[in-house]
Amino acid sequence: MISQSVLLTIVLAPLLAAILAGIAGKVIGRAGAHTVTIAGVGIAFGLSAYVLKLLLVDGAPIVNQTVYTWLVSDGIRMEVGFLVDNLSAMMMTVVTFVSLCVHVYTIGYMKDDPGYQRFFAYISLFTFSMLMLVMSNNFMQLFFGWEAVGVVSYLLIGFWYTRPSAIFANLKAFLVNRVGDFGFVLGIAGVAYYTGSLDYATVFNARDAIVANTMTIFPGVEWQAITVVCICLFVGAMGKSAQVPLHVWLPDSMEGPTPISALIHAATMVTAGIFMVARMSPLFELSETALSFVLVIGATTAFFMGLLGLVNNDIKRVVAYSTLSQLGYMTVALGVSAYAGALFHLMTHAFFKALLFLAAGSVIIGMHHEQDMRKMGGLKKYMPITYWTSAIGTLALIGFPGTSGFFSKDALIEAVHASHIPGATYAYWCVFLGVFITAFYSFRLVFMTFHGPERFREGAAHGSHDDHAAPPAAAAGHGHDAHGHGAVVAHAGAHDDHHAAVGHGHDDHAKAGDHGAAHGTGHDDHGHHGPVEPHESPWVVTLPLILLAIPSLFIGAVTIGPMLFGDYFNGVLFVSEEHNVLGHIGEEWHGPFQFIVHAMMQPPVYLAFAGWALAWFLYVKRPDLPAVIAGKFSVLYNLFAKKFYFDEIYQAVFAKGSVGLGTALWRVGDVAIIDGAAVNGSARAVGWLSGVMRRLQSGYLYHYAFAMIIGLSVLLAWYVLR
Amino acid sequence: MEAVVTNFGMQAAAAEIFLLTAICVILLVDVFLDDSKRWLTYGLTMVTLAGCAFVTWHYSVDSRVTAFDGMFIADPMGDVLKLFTYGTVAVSLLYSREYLQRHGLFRGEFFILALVAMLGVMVMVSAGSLLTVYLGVELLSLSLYAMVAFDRDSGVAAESAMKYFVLGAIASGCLLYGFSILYGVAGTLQLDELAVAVREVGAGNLGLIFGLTFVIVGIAFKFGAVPFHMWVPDVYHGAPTPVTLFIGSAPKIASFVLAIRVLAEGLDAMVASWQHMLIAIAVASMIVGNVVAIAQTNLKRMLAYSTISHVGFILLGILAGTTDGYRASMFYTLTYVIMSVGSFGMILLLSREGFEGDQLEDFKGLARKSPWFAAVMMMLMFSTAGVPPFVGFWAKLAVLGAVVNVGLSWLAAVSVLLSVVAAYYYLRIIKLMYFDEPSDTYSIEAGGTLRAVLSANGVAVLALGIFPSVLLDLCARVLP
Amino acid sequence: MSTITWPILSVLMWLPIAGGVAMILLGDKSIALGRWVALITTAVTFGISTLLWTNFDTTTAAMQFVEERTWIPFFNSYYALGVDGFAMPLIVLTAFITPLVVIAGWSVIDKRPAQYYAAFLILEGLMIGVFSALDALLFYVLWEAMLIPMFIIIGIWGGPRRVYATIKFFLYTFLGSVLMLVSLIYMYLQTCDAGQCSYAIAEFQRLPLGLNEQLFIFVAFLAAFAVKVPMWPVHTWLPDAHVEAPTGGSVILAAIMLKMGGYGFLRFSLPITPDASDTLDWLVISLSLIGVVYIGFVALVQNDMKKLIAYSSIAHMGFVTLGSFLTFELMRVNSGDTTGAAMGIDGAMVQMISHGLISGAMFFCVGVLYDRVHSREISAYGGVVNTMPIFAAFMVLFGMANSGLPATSGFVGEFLVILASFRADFWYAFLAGLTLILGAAYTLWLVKRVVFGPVANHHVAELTDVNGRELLVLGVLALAVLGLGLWPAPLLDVMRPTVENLVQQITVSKL
Amino acid sequence: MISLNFVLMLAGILFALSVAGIFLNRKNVILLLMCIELMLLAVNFNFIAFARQLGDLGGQVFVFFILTVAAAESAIGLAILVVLFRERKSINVEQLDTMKG
Repeated sequence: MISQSVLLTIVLAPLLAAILAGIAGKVIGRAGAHTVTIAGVGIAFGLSAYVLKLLLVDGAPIVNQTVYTWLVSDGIRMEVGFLVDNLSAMMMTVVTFVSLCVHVYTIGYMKDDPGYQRFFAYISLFTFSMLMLVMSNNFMQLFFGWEAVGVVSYLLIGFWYTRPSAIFANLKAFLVNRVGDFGFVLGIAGVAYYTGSLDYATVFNARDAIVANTMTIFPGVEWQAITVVCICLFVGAMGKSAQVPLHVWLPDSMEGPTPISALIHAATMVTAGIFMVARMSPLFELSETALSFVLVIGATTAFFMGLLGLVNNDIKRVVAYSTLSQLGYMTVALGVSAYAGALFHLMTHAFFKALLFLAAGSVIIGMHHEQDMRKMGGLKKYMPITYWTSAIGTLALIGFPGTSGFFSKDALIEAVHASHIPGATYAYWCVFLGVFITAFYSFRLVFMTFHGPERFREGAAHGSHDDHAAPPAAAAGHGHDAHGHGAVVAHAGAHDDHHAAVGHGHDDHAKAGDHGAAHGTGHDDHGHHGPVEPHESPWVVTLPLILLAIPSLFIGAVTIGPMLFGDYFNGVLFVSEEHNVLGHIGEEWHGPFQFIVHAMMQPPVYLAFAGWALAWFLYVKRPDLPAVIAGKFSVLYNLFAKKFYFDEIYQAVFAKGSVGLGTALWRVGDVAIIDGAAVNGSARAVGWLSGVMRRLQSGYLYHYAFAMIIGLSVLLAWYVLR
Repeated sequence: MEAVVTNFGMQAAAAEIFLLTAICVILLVDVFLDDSKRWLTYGLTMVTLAGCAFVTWHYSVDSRVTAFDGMFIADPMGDVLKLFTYGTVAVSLLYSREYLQRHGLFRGEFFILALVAMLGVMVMVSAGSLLTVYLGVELLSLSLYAMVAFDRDSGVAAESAMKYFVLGAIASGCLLYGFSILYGVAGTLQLDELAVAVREVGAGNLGLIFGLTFVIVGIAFKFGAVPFHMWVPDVYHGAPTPVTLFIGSAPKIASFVLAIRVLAEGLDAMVASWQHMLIAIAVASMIVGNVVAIAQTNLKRMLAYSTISHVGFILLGILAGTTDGYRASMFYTLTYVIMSVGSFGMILLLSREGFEGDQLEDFKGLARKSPWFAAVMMMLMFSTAGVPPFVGFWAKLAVLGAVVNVGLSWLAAVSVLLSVVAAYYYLRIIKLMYFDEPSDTYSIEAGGTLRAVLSANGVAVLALGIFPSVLLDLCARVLP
Repeated sequence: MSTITWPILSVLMWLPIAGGVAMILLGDKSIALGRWVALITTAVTFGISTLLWTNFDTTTAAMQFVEERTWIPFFNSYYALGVDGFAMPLIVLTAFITPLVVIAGWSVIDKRPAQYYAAFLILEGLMIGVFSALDALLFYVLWEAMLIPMFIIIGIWGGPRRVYATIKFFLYTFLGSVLMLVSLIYMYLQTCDAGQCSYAIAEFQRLPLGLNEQLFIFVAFLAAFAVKVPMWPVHTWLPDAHVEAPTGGSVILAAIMLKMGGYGFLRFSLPITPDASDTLDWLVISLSLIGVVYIGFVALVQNDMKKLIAYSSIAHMGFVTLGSFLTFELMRVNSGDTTGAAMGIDGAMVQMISHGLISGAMFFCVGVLYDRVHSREISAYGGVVNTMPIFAAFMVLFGMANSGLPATSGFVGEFLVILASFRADFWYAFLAGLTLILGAAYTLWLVKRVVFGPVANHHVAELTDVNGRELLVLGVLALAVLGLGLWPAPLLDVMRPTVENLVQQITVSKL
Repeated sequence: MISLNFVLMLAGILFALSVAGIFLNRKNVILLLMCIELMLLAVNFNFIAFARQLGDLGGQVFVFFILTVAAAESAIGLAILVVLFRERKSINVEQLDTMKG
């Protein structure tokens, strides 16, 4: 029996910790801050695990209870409450676990940052928000958590608020997310309209009411209400889970400190969209159109965002693009109704991607906040733990047989293969080739960072950073990406190099600046990290890596059975018969080992190996080749380097467009027409009239008399002569 | 009827008779006073006014009585208006004293003329026949002509007096001509008989309408309504401020009562005809008055134009042709007189040796020099603009109610829109007083009485605004 | 249930006015004392207003705490006060905001401070009166009288273009309301024809009116209330007035005065002219939606912080008018079913209260900066967070609230209105929903340029963080914003009977 | 025997003449005064004629009053004229325009 007090504690512990660290940060000091927050999250994790145990082992009943009534309007009751079933329990555990690791990790990563307490407050607050999101039993609260994580992410991306690139990126992230939320709210409104409730259970029971309806959005075109609602909801997911075309914020979000990238922009928040769609499976199942939409979007993201990872040299951004691509995979799974598969991949991905990010962070520490992979190499012998853990993460990511990623990804591809809904074929090829891409850029990262010659002894590039005074609603890229590259690769490369260098340059700069002048002088060498000796990170950093490496390796094999083919998600996810691809696969499920054996006869695994091999060939065997190839396919290279020009287009259309529109409406509409013509115009008219009429008062007696006579005659004429 | 005459004749006219006697006495006394004793005349005038008040109050009637063969009427409305007139005149004289002394105008004739003018007003108020109406009109007008020209050293005064005189003469000519026609057609001069006769002849009678038109012209002139308003700005502007103050107050009551007696009582049967004429005149007055006032830089002149616009409102009430309308317009007249006396009083308050204080600029930064009187002026201006909670608003409300009630909502709409235009130039004065810095450092030199009475005047505008019933119910009672 | 026997509303109305008069009499000499007089008066007023809430009977739509005395027999007008679910929260809001204004002006106002406080106190009394008047004439008198103190406030303590702004403000609103006066008179005379002459709003609501009459009256009311709200395209007085007004003035203007427009729609337009509203709701709705989107874009490009917030106010008030007028469209679309109507009106009311808090807070924030740097130009700031972290935290919080973040009050109203408008028409919800993007865009862009970034100039470098008084004001507002966002239920419960009654009332045709 | 109408017409013509005289004359103020007298005479004609027609004395009495008042009126008019002349050294109507607008 799960008591509400337990659930409340899970949620409130991080919140209180956050408030304490946030408001009383100065008082309790650094140690105090991380103690309370880690304690808070620790409690949350412990209890989540406990709840999970209660559910799985003791078979406690699903909790679906109201905490308090938020408001009642027009008969619709909006409440704050908890729904704890296997799904949310799984999410809670994953979230709190990763969050806990990140908390610990942060102690090391942020140790000399002045915003130490603030940072801990933020990530605890995030944990709270994320928990509210996953534990919600209704749409309102879901949206609350949804927006709350968005805000924390906004605050954290802009954590180093003196960095123009950072505060640009966080504004961009928030706005792009808002575009998604806009659709999400419409979806919620639709749900409320057709079912008259916002409570999951009630809505799902009343879902036939939605199916029964059609709506006419454009005159003459009848839409399935369920399709509209689901697509609207999914637009929300697209924003949060960074699906094309709303993905543009995620790479920029790397401006935030690395722990954030791991926690928010890889493991948890960005998967909220996946979680939400899975949660809504009873609705999505009813609209094949919506599912196809989801499928195609996901597939596109999975493949094309992966491509971008091929050419980037910023260690964090490469991981970020792989995150995008993996999110695409999950979305694809959702599209083919393999919700379990999506959630399964979500979980495994949470572990190994967090691992990869933290490892990258560890490298960055080791490299003194150097993020450009071309200035690394050969780190293997300096940072062994980091190396091995990230190797594990990479293997999981590419789906090396036996690792957790292998199970989730392979099952996922199988599912797509088995699906027959419109777009499935396209999706299959996307994810199929995606495997190769993933393997390639993953190992490219590993090789460039840990193997090969030790390039970090060469000086780093400098560069000035121009403020992105770009307006909001902008999904703008970095200013200096804007001016076009020549076809010469070296040039293009130099640009990226320049970019990355600048990025970290500011990273340090921020710290220096925050430390105040006195300390700042100690950092006057920021930017050019001349010959530096990489070193392994302290235990607070490596411990989380190890902690995360374990599930990255084994969680898949352990849980695939129940989660994918077992009854773990019974009563949580709803899959209609004709879409039940996992069911088909499940028919030849004979345990993990057979699954591996079976997979060995499938092409994807070999594609992965191929990607690995190619990466080895290009970056270890023949490091000179990449530039050559890039030169050969410069068009393609630029396309990738410029992220398919999304940023430029958004910048031009939305940012510039809305500012232009606003200016026009203001200058012309308000100032010129309404104020100028109508308001002041009429005032002027009266003034002018007054000037004219006063001249009638000529001062001449006979004019006055004449006026009287006129008046008299007019009256006479009017009333007598008619 | 006979009984009425013998019993009530003298008593009905007691106030007028007393005033006439008093005037003669003051005239005589004044002759033997040298300038140092001039205050005696002043005092006597005040005593006279008090006496008039007492007499009127003592012989006040609770229903209509006629005297002198119906030539003379005494009714509650008359009593109220008379009492109010005394008050107004008294206040204006109080305001004027210092100014007159400063400009060497503190002479007996002034007070005599004022009293005679007041007598004219009283005669008009009590007029029961066209003849008495005419006599009252001329008594008032002639003394006003003289008062305007009273400052013999002022050319503008003389000029405006001449304009006033000539135009006034034309107006009374028209009035008389109209009277003569009415007399010819109806065969009587008595207003009450006229009313009966008009019904017999029929309101549609061309001769009557012909005569009516001329009468309207005369009345409109006395009001100063467009297009017979041309004298107003020049006279207000040219006359010495005390005279402007005087013209702006008591005669308005006279004009109102003139309209009531002649149109509402004598020609009530022809309401259809004169309603149309008055609508045209009223709208024209409101437009011209409000619009041209905006362009003014001289406060007296601006107030002149604002007077013209207010006349439009007063006419609105009359043209409704209903008892409510007459009440409303009586209320409007009384409140307007209160406000206009106050406004001109402010000019007199600011004026000092060699400084008229009648330019808008002269009010700059008044709030700094004298917060209280700035507040008084602000209340007066908002009230004149018809902004609640000041009494001016209720006047407008009452009039608009009357107009809407007879189905002329469009007229109400037009007038309120024009009152928005009006608000602008009143706000401009408040802006000068409150938002601008003083341009000079002179402080107000006016004496205690002036300050006290003016303060009371300002407070009255607010008090009557919060409790308008005091005055409204009075108007309702005397106009059954 | 209301256990209060003494005339609480009269006290609420006259106490501040009396305080104001006292301030004038005290004068600038003894301003030290005067400040306390002002503070105590407003604080006590707020205290009493909470009694209003606690003793409010949430089971009835009837007027409560009713007082009635004969006022002007000539017009059959009564001094009648009373509150229902619409008026009461707004009165409490008024009484809540004014003390904060007094505190905010504590040491800032050095020019004629006594008159400054007096103006605000008198204004408060008049505003409370407007919300509690049951007699149309009384309502109108207070409604107009309110303009005077605000005119003075902007005119004396305002910025460089204050004269233009304040005269524009006065004439704009005056023009709007005079037409309302005519229609009030008209209805009064109708009641006379019906037998008993009366200016009682309730009588007007009962009054049977033909469609054409209703249309004229509706348009007249629209003129008055649309200007006050303000709705596009009669909104242009607001940015000027806000920009020039002193902080306190802006706060009162945005927090309370704008609400009177919305209140007027709910109290007059809808119940008195239901059929005209039915006929012309397309007008109001489209103006509201234009307001939300058009103004959203305009706000985006403002360079003046106050102007930006002023425009955002217009956009937010668009939700109020939208929510209020959804009923008829809903009935048309859903074949007579009014479900969602009450939600729209709920949303409108919540939006009014919440906007009162948030816009007030935003203007306070700008005021805090202005008092230090004496510039409202966004470009004059940047990186304020470096020198004013606490202030920055508040600014971000209120910015988020202004862009409708859940758990802040800003979200509740917009959420409800969007939900309700979706029932009426997908595109209503769509356009209204755009505010999620636009609102976030202009607010957070403002925050980005002002609060974040490196220290922009020496002014910012020399900034000192909020002092105790500012902290108090902002803190109290922050609590209110969060509280209302986390638990709006009480507010909704207070309004429910009134709202349902209104919906029921306006769905019955007068024809 | 002269009928009423003739007298009325005469009066009307006189009245019209006087009015015309007032606003046509741009030279001398004295002329204005004379026109005014003429106007009053026209009115007197009316009254007399009607009085006779109606056999009612009221009209004739009225005429006496008018004559008296007219006298007073012209006295005042001339007085003003004197003041004016003393100030302006002219009685030209066209120069009475210092106040306008």
